[in-house]
Amino acid sequence: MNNSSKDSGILNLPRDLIDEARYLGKSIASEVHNKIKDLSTLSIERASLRMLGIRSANQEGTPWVNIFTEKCLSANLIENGALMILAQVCKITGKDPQQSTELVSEGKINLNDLIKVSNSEEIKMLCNEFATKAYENLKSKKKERVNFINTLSSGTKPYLYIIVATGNIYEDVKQAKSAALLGADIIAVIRTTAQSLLDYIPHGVTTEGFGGTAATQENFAVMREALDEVSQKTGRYIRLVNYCSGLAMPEIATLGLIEGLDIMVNDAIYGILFRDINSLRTLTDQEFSRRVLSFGDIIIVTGEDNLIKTVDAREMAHTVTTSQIINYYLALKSGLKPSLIGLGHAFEMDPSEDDSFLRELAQAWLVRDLFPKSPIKYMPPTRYITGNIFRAMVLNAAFNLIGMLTDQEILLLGMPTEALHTPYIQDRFLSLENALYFKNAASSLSGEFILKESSLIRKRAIEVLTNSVNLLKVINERGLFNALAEGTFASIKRPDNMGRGLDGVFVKGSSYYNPFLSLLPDNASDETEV
Amino acid sequence: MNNSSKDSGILNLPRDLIDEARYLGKSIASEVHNKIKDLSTLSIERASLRMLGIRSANQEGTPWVNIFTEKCLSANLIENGALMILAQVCKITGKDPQQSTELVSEGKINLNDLIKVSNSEEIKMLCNEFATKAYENLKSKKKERVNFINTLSSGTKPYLYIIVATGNIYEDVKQAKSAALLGADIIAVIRTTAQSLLDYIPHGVTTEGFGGTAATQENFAVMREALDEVSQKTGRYIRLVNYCSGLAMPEIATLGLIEGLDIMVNDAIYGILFRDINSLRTLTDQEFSRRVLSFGDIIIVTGEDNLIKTVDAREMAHTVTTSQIINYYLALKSGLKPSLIGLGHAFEMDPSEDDSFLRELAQAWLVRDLFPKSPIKYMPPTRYITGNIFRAMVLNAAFNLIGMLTDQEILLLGMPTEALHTPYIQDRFLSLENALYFKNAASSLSGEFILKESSLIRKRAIEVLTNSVNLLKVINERGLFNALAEGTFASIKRPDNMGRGLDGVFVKGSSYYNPFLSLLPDNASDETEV
Amino acid sequence: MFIKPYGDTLNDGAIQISFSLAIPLGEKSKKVSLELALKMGIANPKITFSQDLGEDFSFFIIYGNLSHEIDIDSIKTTEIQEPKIDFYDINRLVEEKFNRKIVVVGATIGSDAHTVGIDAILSAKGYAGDVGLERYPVFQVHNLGSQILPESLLEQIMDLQADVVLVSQVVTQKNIHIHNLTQLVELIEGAGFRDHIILICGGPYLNKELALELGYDGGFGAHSLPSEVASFIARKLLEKNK
Amino acid sequence: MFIKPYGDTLNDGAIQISFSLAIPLGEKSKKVSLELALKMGIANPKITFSQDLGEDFSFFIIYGNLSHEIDIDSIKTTEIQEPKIDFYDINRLVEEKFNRKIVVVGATIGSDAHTVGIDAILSAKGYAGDVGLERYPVFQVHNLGSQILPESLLEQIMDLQADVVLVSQVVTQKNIHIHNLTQLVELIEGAGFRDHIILICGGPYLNKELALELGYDGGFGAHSLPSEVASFIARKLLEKNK
Ligand code: B12
Ligand code: B12
Ligand SMILES: Cc1ncc(COP(=O)(O)O)c(C=O)c1O
Ligand SMILES: Cc1ncc(COP(=O)(O)O)c(C=O)c1O
Repeated sequence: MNNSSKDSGILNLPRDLIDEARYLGKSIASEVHNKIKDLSTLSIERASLRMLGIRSANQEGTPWVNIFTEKCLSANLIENGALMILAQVCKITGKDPQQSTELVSEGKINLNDLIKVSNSEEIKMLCNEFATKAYENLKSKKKERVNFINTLSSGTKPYLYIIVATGNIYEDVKQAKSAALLGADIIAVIRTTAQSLLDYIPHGVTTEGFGGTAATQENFAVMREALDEVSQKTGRYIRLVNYCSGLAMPEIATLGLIEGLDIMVNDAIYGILFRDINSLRTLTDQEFSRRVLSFGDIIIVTGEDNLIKTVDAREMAHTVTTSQIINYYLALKSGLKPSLIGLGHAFEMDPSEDDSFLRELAQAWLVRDLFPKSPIKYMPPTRYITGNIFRAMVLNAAFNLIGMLTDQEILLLGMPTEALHTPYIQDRFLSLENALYFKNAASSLSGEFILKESSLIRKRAIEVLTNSVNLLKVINERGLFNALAEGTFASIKRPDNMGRGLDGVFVKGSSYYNPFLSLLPDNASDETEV
Repeated sequence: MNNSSKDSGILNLPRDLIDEARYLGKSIASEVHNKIKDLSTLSIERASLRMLGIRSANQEGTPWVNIFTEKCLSANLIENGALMILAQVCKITGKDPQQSTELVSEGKINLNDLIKVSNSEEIKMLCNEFATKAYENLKSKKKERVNFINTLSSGTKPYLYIIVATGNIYEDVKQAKSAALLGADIIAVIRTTAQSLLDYIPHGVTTEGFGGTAATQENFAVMREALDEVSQKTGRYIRLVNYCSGLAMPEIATLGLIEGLDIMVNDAIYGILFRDINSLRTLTDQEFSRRVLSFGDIIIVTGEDNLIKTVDAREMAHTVTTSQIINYYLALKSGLKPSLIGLGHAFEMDPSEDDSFLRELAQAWLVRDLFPKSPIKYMPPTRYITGNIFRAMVLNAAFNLIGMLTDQEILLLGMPTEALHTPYIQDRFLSLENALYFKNAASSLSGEFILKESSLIRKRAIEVLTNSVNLLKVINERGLFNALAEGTFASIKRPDNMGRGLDGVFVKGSSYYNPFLSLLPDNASDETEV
Repeated sequence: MFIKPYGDTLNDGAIQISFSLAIPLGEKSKKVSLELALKMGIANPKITFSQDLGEDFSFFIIYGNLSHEIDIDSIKTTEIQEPKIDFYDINRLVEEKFNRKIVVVGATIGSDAHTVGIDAILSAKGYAGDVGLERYPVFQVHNLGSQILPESLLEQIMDLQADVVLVSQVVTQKNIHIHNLTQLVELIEGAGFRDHIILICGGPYLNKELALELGYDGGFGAHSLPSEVASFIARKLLEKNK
Repeated sequence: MFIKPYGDTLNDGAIQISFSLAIPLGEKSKKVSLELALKMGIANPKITFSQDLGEDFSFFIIYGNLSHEIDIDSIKTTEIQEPKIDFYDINRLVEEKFNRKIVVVGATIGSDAHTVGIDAILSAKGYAGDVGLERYPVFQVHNLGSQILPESLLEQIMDLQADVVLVSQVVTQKNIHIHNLTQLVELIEGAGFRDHIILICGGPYLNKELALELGYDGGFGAHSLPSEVASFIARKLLEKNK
């Protein structure tokens, strides 16, 4: 597809404005990094255990990794890092990590009976052994996966992204396969409401959910297998998405890695604003998560769409741009290449406003021009969709057209019944047919035009970016944590000493050791500036 | 609205190509004119009688004007012109035109008893008297009308054009008023099928029609009154449209004039191709009709959309352009100002074809750039609309968006149920809502862009115009009548010695006289070249 | 097995309806619309959208769960279609049997001016990449175009000694197509010509069942392919006076 | 007077329906869809569109003419709404009667994270140009936000000595909203606090009838305006212990 934004950018934005935005974004990101670099969390420790391949749960369905880390905590051993404790246990018992975890969890071994772990080289060696083995293991599994994927076509851009959310994984499978056969490229399984709030990963295959289906390792596997099957049927590789956010964010990342997910919706700011999750906790979790995802070459997509659905999308457009810039540099710091950073934005301005279509165009082009190397996830109108399903088809058509004209890479398709219920099977067909018309009939559209210097679209884009830069300045001065505390976004105030999961945050002890911190990639350079 | 095509034209077409097209169009039009200038038809004679205000019909519903002209014909008097005969009768009987027409028609007076009319100055004087009186009469009625219209807003462009076609004029009235309240600017009452084939105007208010409602003077009046009423209610002037084509074309023109219609669908070529009406007959009729319409400042819209629905719209796009150019110069010759020439075109390419959206854009811009001073009537997708009403909403959205982007003046709105039935009342609401979204949300869109020199859209437009010029050359060589005989359009062959209504054509006698031929305007200049 | 509509759970009965009422939008019309939904067997109907249309009309979109169900085992489907005869076999077999060209006459009758449909079947170009009857060597096609009155079609049938007659009807308002098609059959029978020809009608709102009812040998609906029509004709010809 | 849907002629019964079936597209599923339409009382149903959705699902759009009709005279509409009390009267009258601020507590309960709706009612900005309760001098508003468990809401109600409690529920899948709203009422009644407060719920899929059923004083659905809610509260307050 002819990509008009790969070069100087169709909006041809003032260079100095862009540079300033980038400079501020970087500076804000590194300040965050400094604040969290000495911290770890229970979820990071659990994730590290899961990286070793530890899984499953006790009778009550409480995952072993949760019980184990809790015991480390109550034994005041956690600051050494869960892996160091586990290694110790393995050494003493001679059992493998999974068995050792279960022994401790079942109370067959009492951690306090163990001498407090000095950061003995010997234990570290054992940790490294476990970690490297697991790491290589995952690497080769990843290779197999890539080989499989390479036997299939990867489809054409923009990729059509469709959600399933029946609450029942088996029902989800039917709906997902149907969608894939009808032209979907990406299937996202929406989570049951508020899974973000669970400080663990539910266990097993599930068939009961509200507004979505539980994100479990077993459900991931079921859907992955189903999609691989239809991929082979259609010859087109069908990508799988789930949410990597909330209190269990790092663990979900490891499951995404293990179960071969392709894209994960990952955004600490969403958790902070809409789930009242503590900012230190989730930004620390996010750092680790993103390093895991970058190891797995899993694309992240961010949640600015949630923000824009909450505030006045016209007045507050610049807060979205601001959040994207911060998210982008935080992601780079965590080792994600620009090509793995899928920034989210959405068509959410009041459609009844004069020239709103032009402002949507401005916003869509702005994101493309700011992040030319990144796959952007463009989301459809939802907030102003009503029960008038015919009108919804029209607004979604406008959205699809803008997606083609501004050359978006991932189009999340809007549903005619958006205002009513999670999608019925025919809703997906109608939405895919809508998008496929534009994808095909307007495939070369993005390369046809030049924007007039004086165009309203360009004016609007510059206005938004200018406001964003001003906001970035404030955030840079105060620091992101204070900014969040002061209600910078959606005027929701989230001080870093409140919110869910703070108790799961701890300062790494001097003897803290976690081999994955060195194994996992970090700090990618921003190709956009090469 | 910012009109990007008023200046040099967004396509910036090669000047010489445009000039050649214009030259050929003019030359073809004047050749046609030479062939018909000595001809008149029974329908022109009837129309002239109606211009005098003669109306109504006998018991069997046969209009007086038909019986009268038939008698003139069988008495071999017609070549003098019906008005000369009528004047004679009036003189002898001392009765007024209406009474005299009825007397003759009822056989109370036998035309053969009259001395054959010499072109006596005295009778001519009487003709002039009648004609001028009628003419002045119509003129002042027109003035009143304009004064009324000026008390109302004339709405904003593009004007939204909606059809009603229940078959029952009273049902039509409800549907028309509802549409006007919901945002329609223009109401077209579709005719009952094949009224084109009637060599007379049906009489009276009618409630039974197939696929449309009979076009009668009485139905015109009913709808006009209803629309004036709703115009006052909304403060927006609602325009009324009907069809001025077929065997009774000139009479319908006079009725449109008398009953205050604003726009008439008027196209001899439609009649020739799709109704098998004789080419000499209907082109002669059209000349007179257009002079009547131009006197009434009634906008014509042409029927190229019918052509494009019949042939392959992609391959044959240039035949549409060709027909528009010919229609344009024929219209100028008949005294219509460019601002009254509403050329028709349509979004009818196969939507499943790659980049079809770009080709539709090219076609839409081409029409605007070729006829910058003319109100273009852009018609929606119909042929590829299926019973999938949701998809129809999407294709109509694409059409509406192109309408805004290319700055069309009249948008005929597509219906979700196009493939099923003439519109239901809710179909109009959904279509208006669709169009109003784009009209409002994209109101400034047409001024935002410049087309790249190398754009596919521009290439396509030039390709179509080039093919059109080549076709115009052929037609210019052979003459339009031969071209039609040889199947130039839709490969339908229509020789000028065949087809319906040929028997109604006659050569004007040396003593032929019709004062309206001098009263009515003719030969407007093409402002586009000023 | 009993089956209901499906939205996202087996037999949830999920269904959507829309219609207008000749009453202005208000509490009354809303209640009427819900009452209608209930009478249709829609459980817990919800008005998801309503709009006043002016002139005392209102429009409603309703979702709900249908309580009606169908025993799919009770649904009989007609015997599987005979296999399609392909282009070459059609020409070969018919040629063999008749060793002459088969005269095919086609027209859109009455005041109906729609020719795209009949042309799609007859003209060489055909429809959706499927070539038309003119391309079949064994058929000699006469496409009379549109607006042919039944009377004049009958004349042509006799003059041309037609073997096959194809009639198109697209306009169906006030059942004008039924009227036209019936009139044609009667004329042909009246002329004692019915048994000499294969009489087929087609159009977007026609189908086999209706065609047989009206006394035609076959009927074809929306999106028919010329090759289907050709195959049907060939089969009829081959069955004929055997 | 009996009334049916209207398409373009009085009582023509014109109606559109659409739904999916868990059977692949074919003659069988088409027949099933038509059978369903007939059971719904739709005369001469026509499938205007059908699509195979894969995985043994099919989708249908059907038009037809509904034979059911409703006697509109039999439809009773509830007594006309009491007139709305405006901004100034609300503040004046309530102030006069209580001469203190009225404590309003609002929240979205359960795991529901949707706040835009409750914010539209409470926040100063309001909804569609209609100012929110925070702007009314007489109301002291506490907006607790979303995901408040019924238990903790009850605590807050007692701590803040609430006069009015506004609860939002937007997620309705598996009737989770019914469950949450019922649980809340029970807790409040259990605490013997029910009579002390005016308890109101709202959300896109709620309405007055349902709210009363669930034991609430009032319920508001999609597109409610803050001024309507304020007026309703004021009336209840003024009626109270008179
Ligand atoms: C193109 C078109 C026109 C063109 C016709 C051009 C031409 N040369 O044919 C023009 C613009 C002239 C036209 C005019 C009118 N039209 Co028209 N037209 C259409 C349109 C948009 C497409 C029809 C079409 O070409 N489809 C493509 C062809 C290939 O499909 P098809 O006809 O179904 O044919 C296929 C099958 O049915 C079958 N088939 C068809 N005939 C036959 C015959 C045989 C023997 C066989 C075996 C098979 C067969 O095979 C074909 C290939 O699969 C339809 C709406 C729509 N989207 O369907 C309205 C439509 C058919 N028209 C309609 C009307 C009312 C008219 C008018 C009468 C309106 C008016 N009052 O002016 C006029 C007048 C014409 C007249 N007197 O009939 C209505 C009919 C409503 C109804 N159900 O009665 C429709 C549905 C539009 C609408 N919603 O109002 N029309
Ligand atoms: C915005 C939005 C979100 C935002 C919420 C942002 C925020 N801060 O509120 C975000 C992105 C976070 C979100 C998330 C989810 N959402 Co959501 N969301 C929507 C959306 C698009 C618009 C809702 C909205 O803001 N409407 C505008 C407001 C003003 O209207 P309103 O809520 O109806 O409120 C009015 C009236 O109802 C009334 N009112 C409402 N509450 C109250 C209370 C009182 C006391 C009174 C008097 C009146 C009143 O007054 C208001 C003004 O008139 C709807 C779809 C839609 N178009 O409706 C889906 C929708 C509501 N969401 C849905 C779902 C399933 C979710 C998720 C659970 C999906 C998931 N699994 O991730 C998540 C998770 C959140 C959760 N756990 O609840 C579904 C609910 C399906 C159902 N019927 O159960 C919907 C319908 C989308 C869909 N089709 O799937 N969502
Ligand atoms: C970034 C992000 N995380 C998570 C979720 C949903 O997960 P939950 O409902 O568990 O918060 C969403 C929903 O849109 C989201 O955008
Ligand atoms: C130019 C023109 N004249 C007339 C008609 C319809 O009139 P009739 O059906 O009487 O031919 C149409 C229909 O589209 C038309 O485009």
